[in-house]
Amino acid sequence: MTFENSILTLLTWLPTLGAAILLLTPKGSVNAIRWMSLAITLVVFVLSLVLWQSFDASNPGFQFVVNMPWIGDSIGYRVGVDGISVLFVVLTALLMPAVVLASWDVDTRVKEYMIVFLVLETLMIGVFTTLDLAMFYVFFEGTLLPMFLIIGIWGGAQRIQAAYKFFFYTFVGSVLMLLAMMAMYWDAGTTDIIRLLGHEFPVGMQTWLWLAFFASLAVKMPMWPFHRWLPEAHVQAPTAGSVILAAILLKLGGYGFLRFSLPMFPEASAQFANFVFLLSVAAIILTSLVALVQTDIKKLIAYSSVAHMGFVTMGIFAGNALGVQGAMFQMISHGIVSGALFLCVGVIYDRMHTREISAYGGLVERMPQYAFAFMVFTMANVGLPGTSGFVGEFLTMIGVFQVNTWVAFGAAFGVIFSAGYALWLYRRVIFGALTKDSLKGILDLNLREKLVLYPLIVLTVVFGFYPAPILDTTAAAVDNLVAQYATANGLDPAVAQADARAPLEYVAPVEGAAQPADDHAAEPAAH
Amino acid sequence: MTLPLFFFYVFATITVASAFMVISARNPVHAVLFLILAFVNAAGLFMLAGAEFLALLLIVVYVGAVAVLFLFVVMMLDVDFAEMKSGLLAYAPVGMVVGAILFLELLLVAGSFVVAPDVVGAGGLPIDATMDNTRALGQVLYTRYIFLFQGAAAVLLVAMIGAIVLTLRHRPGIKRQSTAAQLGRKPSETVRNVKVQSGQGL
Amino acid sequence: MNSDVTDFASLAPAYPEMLMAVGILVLLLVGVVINKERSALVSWLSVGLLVATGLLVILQPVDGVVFNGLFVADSFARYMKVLVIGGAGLALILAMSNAEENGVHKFEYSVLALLATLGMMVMVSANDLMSLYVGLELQSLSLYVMAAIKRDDTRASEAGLKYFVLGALSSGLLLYGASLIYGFTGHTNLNEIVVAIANGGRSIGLIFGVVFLLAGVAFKISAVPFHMWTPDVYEGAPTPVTAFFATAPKVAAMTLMVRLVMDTFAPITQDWQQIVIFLSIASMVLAAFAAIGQQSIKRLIAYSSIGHVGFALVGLSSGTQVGVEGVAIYMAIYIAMTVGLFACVLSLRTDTGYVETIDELAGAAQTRPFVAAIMAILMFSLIGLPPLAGFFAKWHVFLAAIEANLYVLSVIGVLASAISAFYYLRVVKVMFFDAPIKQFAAVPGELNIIMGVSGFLVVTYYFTVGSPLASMAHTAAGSLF
Amino acid sequence: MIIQAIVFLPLIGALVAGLLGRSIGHRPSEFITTGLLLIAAVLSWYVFIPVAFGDGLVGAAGDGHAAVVKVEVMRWIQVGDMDLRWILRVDTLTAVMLVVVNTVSALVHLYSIGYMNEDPHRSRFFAYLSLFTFAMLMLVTADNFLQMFFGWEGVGLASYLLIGFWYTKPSATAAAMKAFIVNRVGDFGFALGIFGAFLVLGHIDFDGAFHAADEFATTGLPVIQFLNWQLDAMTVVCLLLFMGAMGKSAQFLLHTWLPDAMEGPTPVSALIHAATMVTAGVFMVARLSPLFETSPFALTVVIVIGAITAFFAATVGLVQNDIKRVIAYSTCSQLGYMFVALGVGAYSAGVFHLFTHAFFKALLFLGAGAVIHAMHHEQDMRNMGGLRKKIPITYAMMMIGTLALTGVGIPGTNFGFAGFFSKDAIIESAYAYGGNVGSLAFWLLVIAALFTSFYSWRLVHLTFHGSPRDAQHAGEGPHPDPAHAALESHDEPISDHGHDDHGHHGSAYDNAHEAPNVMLVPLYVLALGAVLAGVVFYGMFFHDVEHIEHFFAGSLYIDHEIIEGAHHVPLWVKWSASIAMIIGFVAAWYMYIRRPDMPGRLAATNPGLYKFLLNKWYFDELYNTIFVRPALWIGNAVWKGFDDWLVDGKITEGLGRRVQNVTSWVVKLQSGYLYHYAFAMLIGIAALLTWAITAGGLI
Amino acid sequence: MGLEIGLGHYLTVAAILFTLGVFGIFINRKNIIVILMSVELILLAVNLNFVAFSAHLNDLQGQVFALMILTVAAAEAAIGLAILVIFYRNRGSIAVEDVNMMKG
Repeated sequence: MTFENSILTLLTWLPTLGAAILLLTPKGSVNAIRWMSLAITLVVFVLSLVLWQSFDASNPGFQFVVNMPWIGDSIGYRVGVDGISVLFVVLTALLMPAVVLASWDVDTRVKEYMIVFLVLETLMIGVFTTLDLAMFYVFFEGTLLPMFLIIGIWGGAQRIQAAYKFFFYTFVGSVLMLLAMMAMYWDAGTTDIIRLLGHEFPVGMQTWLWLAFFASLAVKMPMWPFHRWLPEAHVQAPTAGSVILAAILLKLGGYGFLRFSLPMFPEASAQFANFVFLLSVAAIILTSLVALVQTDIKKLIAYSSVAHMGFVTMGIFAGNALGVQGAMFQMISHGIVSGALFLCVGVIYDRMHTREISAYGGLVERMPQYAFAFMVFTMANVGLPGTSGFVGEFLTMIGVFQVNTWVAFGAAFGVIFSAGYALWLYRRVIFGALTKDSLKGILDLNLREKLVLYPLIVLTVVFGFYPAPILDTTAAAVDNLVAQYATANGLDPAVAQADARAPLEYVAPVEGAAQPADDHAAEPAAH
Repeated sequence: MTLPLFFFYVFATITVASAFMVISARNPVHAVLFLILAFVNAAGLFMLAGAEFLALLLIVVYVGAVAVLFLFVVMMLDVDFAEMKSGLLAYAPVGMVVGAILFLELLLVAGSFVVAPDVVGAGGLPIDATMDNTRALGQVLYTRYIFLFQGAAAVLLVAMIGAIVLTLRHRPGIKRQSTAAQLGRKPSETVRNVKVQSGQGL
Repeated sequence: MNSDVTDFASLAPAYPEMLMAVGILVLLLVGVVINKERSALVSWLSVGLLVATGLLVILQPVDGVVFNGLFVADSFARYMKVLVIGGAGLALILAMSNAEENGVHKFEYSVLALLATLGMMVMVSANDLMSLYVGLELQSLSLYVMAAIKRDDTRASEAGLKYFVLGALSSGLLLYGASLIYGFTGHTNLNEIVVAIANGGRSIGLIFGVVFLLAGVAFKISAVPFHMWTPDVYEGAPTPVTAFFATAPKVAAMTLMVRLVMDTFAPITQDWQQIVIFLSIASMVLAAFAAIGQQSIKRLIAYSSIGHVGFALVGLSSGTQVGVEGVAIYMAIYIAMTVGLFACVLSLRTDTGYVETIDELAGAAQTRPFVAAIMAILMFSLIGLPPLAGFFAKWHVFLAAIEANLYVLSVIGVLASAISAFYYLRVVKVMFFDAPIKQFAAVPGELNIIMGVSGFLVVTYYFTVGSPLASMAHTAAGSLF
Repeated sequence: MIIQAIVFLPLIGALVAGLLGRSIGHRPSEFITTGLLLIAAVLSWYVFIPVAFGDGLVGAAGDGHAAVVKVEVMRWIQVGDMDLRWILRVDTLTAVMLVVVNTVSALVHLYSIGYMNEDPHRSRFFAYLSLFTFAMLMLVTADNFLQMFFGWEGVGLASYLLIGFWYTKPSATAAAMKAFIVNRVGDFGFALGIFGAFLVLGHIDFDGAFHAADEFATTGLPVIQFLNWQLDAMTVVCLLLFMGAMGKSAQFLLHTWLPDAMEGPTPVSALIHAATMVTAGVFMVARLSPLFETSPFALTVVIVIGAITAFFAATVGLVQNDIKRVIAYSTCSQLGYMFVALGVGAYSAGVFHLFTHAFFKALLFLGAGAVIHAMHHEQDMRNMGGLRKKIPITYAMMMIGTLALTGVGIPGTNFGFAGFFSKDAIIESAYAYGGNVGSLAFWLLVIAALFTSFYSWRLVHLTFHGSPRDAQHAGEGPHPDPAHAALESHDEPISDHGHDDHGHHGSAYDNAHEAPNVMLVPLYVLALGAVLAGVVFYGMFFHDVEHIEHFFAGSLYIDHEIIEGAHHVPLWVKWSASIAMIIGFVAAWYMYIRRPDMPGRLAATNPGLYKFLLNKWYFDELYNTIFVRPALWIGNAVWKGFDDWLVDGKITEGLGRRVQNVTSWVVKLQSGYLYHYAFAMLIGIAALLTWAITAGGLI
Repeated sequence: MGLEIGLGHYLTVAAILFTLGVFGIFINRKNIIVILMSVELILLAVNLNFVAFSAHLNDLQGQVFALMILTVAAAEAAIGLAILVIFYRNRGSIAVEDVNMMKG
């Protein structure tokens, strides 16, 4: 048991161990349960930082690998992280203490609550650390179980329908992916992801595999139009559930695309790229517009999540370093920002027990610190430069612009609409006169809430100005991935690395005369 | 037409006809009686096929025991036949069609029976023409098929246990014969000598 | 093949059955002799007998065909016998708590269960159509009686009656098939039938025989459309009896199914494959839909078991060794889950009796958290949600189907499992999301243990039994190829 | 270190005032931010003076001279070939902007100490101001597109925060939102422009991009597939970039936010919406002049849009009643001038106007602020009048500003206010550009100059001359549309921020008082600039080509022809602007002093035109109809129609219902009757038999 | 046996009996006993098949099988009737339509 081969196992299973300890703790000692959960999640977080610190970013391959086959070459205990997955582990570990803190006031079935969350943490980390196809599915799908309970037991009034919807959407998609994984196993003779990455699937087969994976991942992302479960799940879930859902669980989809669709089915990915672009742009534009007319805070943020995930899918399937890096960054950033936004909603929900936008207004009067925090996250959500939200959006768009200008053009509308709904929300909730009697006695952030939100503010801003810790970590792995993808599709890998000038055509210098078609180009500019 | 064939047709016709009556008779007692008739004629068919032991067994066991058991139960249950609903079901035509399909397919089998010549006589247990049927069966039943024999015994045991456990009732308040008590009685306990005065009574 | 049955040592492969048979007779005597009020003794002795037989099965030194080809002992049979015996033993233990109330307090119950188990063992080891039939009937007749054993209960007797009538019909179908196969191959011995089919090729009669025979077996595993008895019988029979029905007999019948199609009918794989696929799809789909409409827990479990048979048949449909492994693993996991499930059901008693409908489970998570947790775990496992055992069961069978390129079947299967999630989740929902309405009585200790073990195995399957089970299944399946 | 200090001192101030403001109190926050800004301003001049009057930029290390000084702060985004760093780039253009930004900002800070004296959230206000300054400095010191975009959006944010500073006022928060979103529309283009530039030029830093653009001279212009058209790449890129500039600089079509932005406190208007932020677009085009020069078509668009804006905003300015809105439209109009200058190739003239405009427009706004301050937050000019006597210093300052704005000066000489030099330079350049576009631009600008003069004097007359027309003195003032007037300008900030109450309305005039010194000092300084900026810097920006080239040292594209041409236009052209100015002045004098009843009558006789102008050509309504409402409608339709009805109701729940249907059907099959069960088995076996023999090919 | 009685004859008779038995089960609404008798008809058909095949194949196994079937069928009948009896005791009826407490 060296550090190398035990750190990931430890990270993955420590929360479950914690859950087991909690299981033995008397139900009544609520405070002990809370503190223990916090301690466990903090330890995991520290461990994740250690992992990140000792991660060699220049190595594009997997690190901290453990490989133990289980039955034949299927379903083995294989773990390892590369640049693409390591940050998700850190993100998960980062948000869990925040979630535990945010749940401090939960007083129904606290023990079960914490156990479920800790188990969920294991599953989430497991998804990112496992290097076995089948185990990936196990963790991926396993997250359904605790999340179903979280929504169903601790959720709002319509929780049951929401929980069901959440469950079925994701489950139906995933089972098809399961079949695809089996087909991959038979084709490659192993479920070892490392070996699968080196395996070339027949092109005809790739199409089907890709579609099956898409069925699952698109729902998980969620991509438009498979997103319908998300707003409801978010609205009904307790704060902590929403946070985890938005921050981590949605990323499973993106991670899946990066881990499987792109590298393992490159031809199919290229084939379907336009399809994904179409859905991504539809997500960005349409769900942004839908967000614009929401009356429920959580629903609005949920819809905005869908829109932001559109950037992720778009970036991933741009297939170049900019796009993929952008997508990676966008996912991490969205994890922090949307998580924080849901935490913010939780803060006022805890006080007022309503999520209706119209029930609020003028909060800045009584809650200036809250208003500040909310402003930072709103701006990050809008994608303001200097916040982490910007970097991802920018990179994905610039990446996709090189592949397809239509898509970038459509996606750029997101820049406008996101400002629309986010500021509208902010205006209605935070600004205005504090006239509602119910709000008169509302209190500003308490110490616990500050402890949760302030670090996230710092991260949001720091990663906006200095995204290098994230980008550097992912760079080698992404470059490798992109080069593979390009090679498989018969492109020059160098092009994919970013310098996309190669495909440009040149005309001989023509004096002055503008081409007639320019009028059309001017049209969008005129609006 | 040879005699066996004639008998075949007679037995077959009566079997089929009585089988039809079994399922169509309105009175269950009649049904049982027709069942007996069918069994007896089937035994004739068995006989024609050379399975003498089975033919007799059919009559002895089935007609003698099983059918009578049926009859017994029918009588015992004392069902009010007047209340029995009659008539075919609403979906009888569909049933007929399905039944007809099934029947036709079975006929197809009967018609298409072509056995490769090497199968005939190549079975696991060729019939020894020199030995009579009962003897032949008896020889294999306790040796070669001892396992089946024991298994069948177990089945019968189950039937026994089952019938008892399901139907045996110890009704309270019913007077039963107690042999031990009867045998253990002494005259002193039961017999009292009384001198009866004539013309007075007790 | 005329081995000398008087040579006791040569019968070594059949020792477990012999032990069982003798033990049953002894127990019958014990039961008759001792006071009937103390049937618990017989029950425990029965469990002991099962354990002993099970050990003998595991330790059985010799494989081989005995009784002139009527009986075969191979590793597949051994694996399945262990499952049968385990299921039967656990079902017997389940029957002990509140036996009186359930109507299973008579000592004959244990004896019948043992006889049924003996029948199943004969089925599992059957190597001849005749021994197959005898074993099947031994099992079936015992089960008919067991279904109706609570003889004063209207529903139990109705269950028994339905089971009996339909069972008799299915026996007729099976026999008709057996007669056709006999007629068209000239043999009743399975090994010789293979040879005859391989030499003689297909014919209508043979195929019809196969269809009838498989239909008869399909009835026993309650595959659609031969499943109709299942919900009614499961509901009507006393719960411990249902537990018994849902476990051991299914394994035995499934074994029969596997042995017949994989071994005996291997030369005509294409023909039976169609049938098995049909049965599989019909079972999965119909069960998924029908179960949604259920109120009674036992009916729900009935449909669930129908569905699971469908899933197991997915593995069988592939016609490969991997498929057989999948079936073997599936049945093992199915037994573990089902026994646990019945333990849960049996431990939820209110002052008015056993919980019958799903709605009565409301809020069980708060009043009986342990039972509810186990039940929820089992429900999730039955859905096939990772990381629980049920997922791995499905993994193995679908893996086989995919290998055999049965994509349509697989897709239908996984979609059916998604639909089936609907009703499993409802149980979880009622227990966890709804407010409690009833108080539950204390749970008997042995049920707690069974639930705990079942839950533990289901949760930790991947780490504990998964790998050894898979290798055992591998060995078992290997003996058929 | 100087450059870092210039850029980051405001940030420090912002952080201190913003994060610690509550604990250290308002007064220290004000002093710290203002003090830091003053230091930054001084340092800016320290950097600028050698550029303007010496040999050029003092190198980063303080030794030697350089055209460009770059200071790397840290890495930013590095992906693949893209290497973005935070680099502060200072060249002449930047130095000019540094001076403008920091000077005005420092003065506005100072002024705000007085103006915001009684606001309970002052430290927040100062934090925002400093934050804005920081963002603006980042914008002007940008070394790459993205850093510029950062500053671009940063000023947008600060603008949003400042406009919405009085958050309890619904109109303010609405205006803030509007400003941000309309700017975002521009940013939509800007962002795409950046993407395009990166694609076409392969570099995202300016030097690399310019270098690549230079290479087109030899390689030929690239063509890209944008949307479905095969287009000249540089035109596409420049037009997209210009769209960003249009948004930020409130050019025609994207101008709607600027007048509304006047809901913010007046110092904000002075700083952001007059002197600095709105000129970011101009700065951007100037900065990217090497790129724009590759696309004549894009430049033509710049000219046309600029000219239209100049004209359009001037027309609207004619009839506005809110003192700040008049100035706002004036700003809009002046920005149009600058763009015309850029478009015709006289970049230096555009920057020159930017430079001078900053002084006099800030002066005007601050003056207006002083008026508003004096009138207890009354902004409607119809309620003013005769203030000359009450607040003479303010009056004087406003006069200077007006003179500078209208461009008073003697053509052909070096006598004139700041605006005179820069505006004339632009008008002459436009004429020199020639062609249809040039003529159009020239005439529109001249007319706009006339209007400028008119509305500027109208403002002065209405505010300072004549007799008081506030509520107590009302009756004689023209109230062509009282209902509208009430709507327009009585959305007062609610009382807690200022010292006025509704009760004060009646005596606003009587209570009018001169602003405190802390507010007046900035006015003096700006007035100095408004008077002298033209005279002093004319040489560097426009006088002769060599001087210009030396001054800008390559930081701008310099079109020799156009500058030469501008200096050699016919005399009538040189006089045209001044004549227009005079006509405007006379008209204003006649209508507001001589015949004060005339505007009302004019409005009454031409109600259509009046309403058209008063309602700003109905742009808000138009946009509301064609953008906002459809967007909301689509949002609702997609939500209710697609998500809720189709996906949820029909598909998801529809599937659920289908499942229930199937279930009830299946459950009915399980009828409980033995014969049904047997029947099912029978059907099953019959089906299987049939299937087996047909599929098996046996019959 | 005489060759003139072909196997087909027997199989046909068996098929008719089988069909009648099957038909008797599901067409009958009156009486469960009749159903039990139908089962006996089916078994009779099977036995007929076995005997016929046995004769045709000149193989005794068929007869052994038939023997087993006879034995087991007797046991089955006994159990069936026992169940019927307790059902009658509980319900007071053996009408097929009354066997309908559980459904769905």
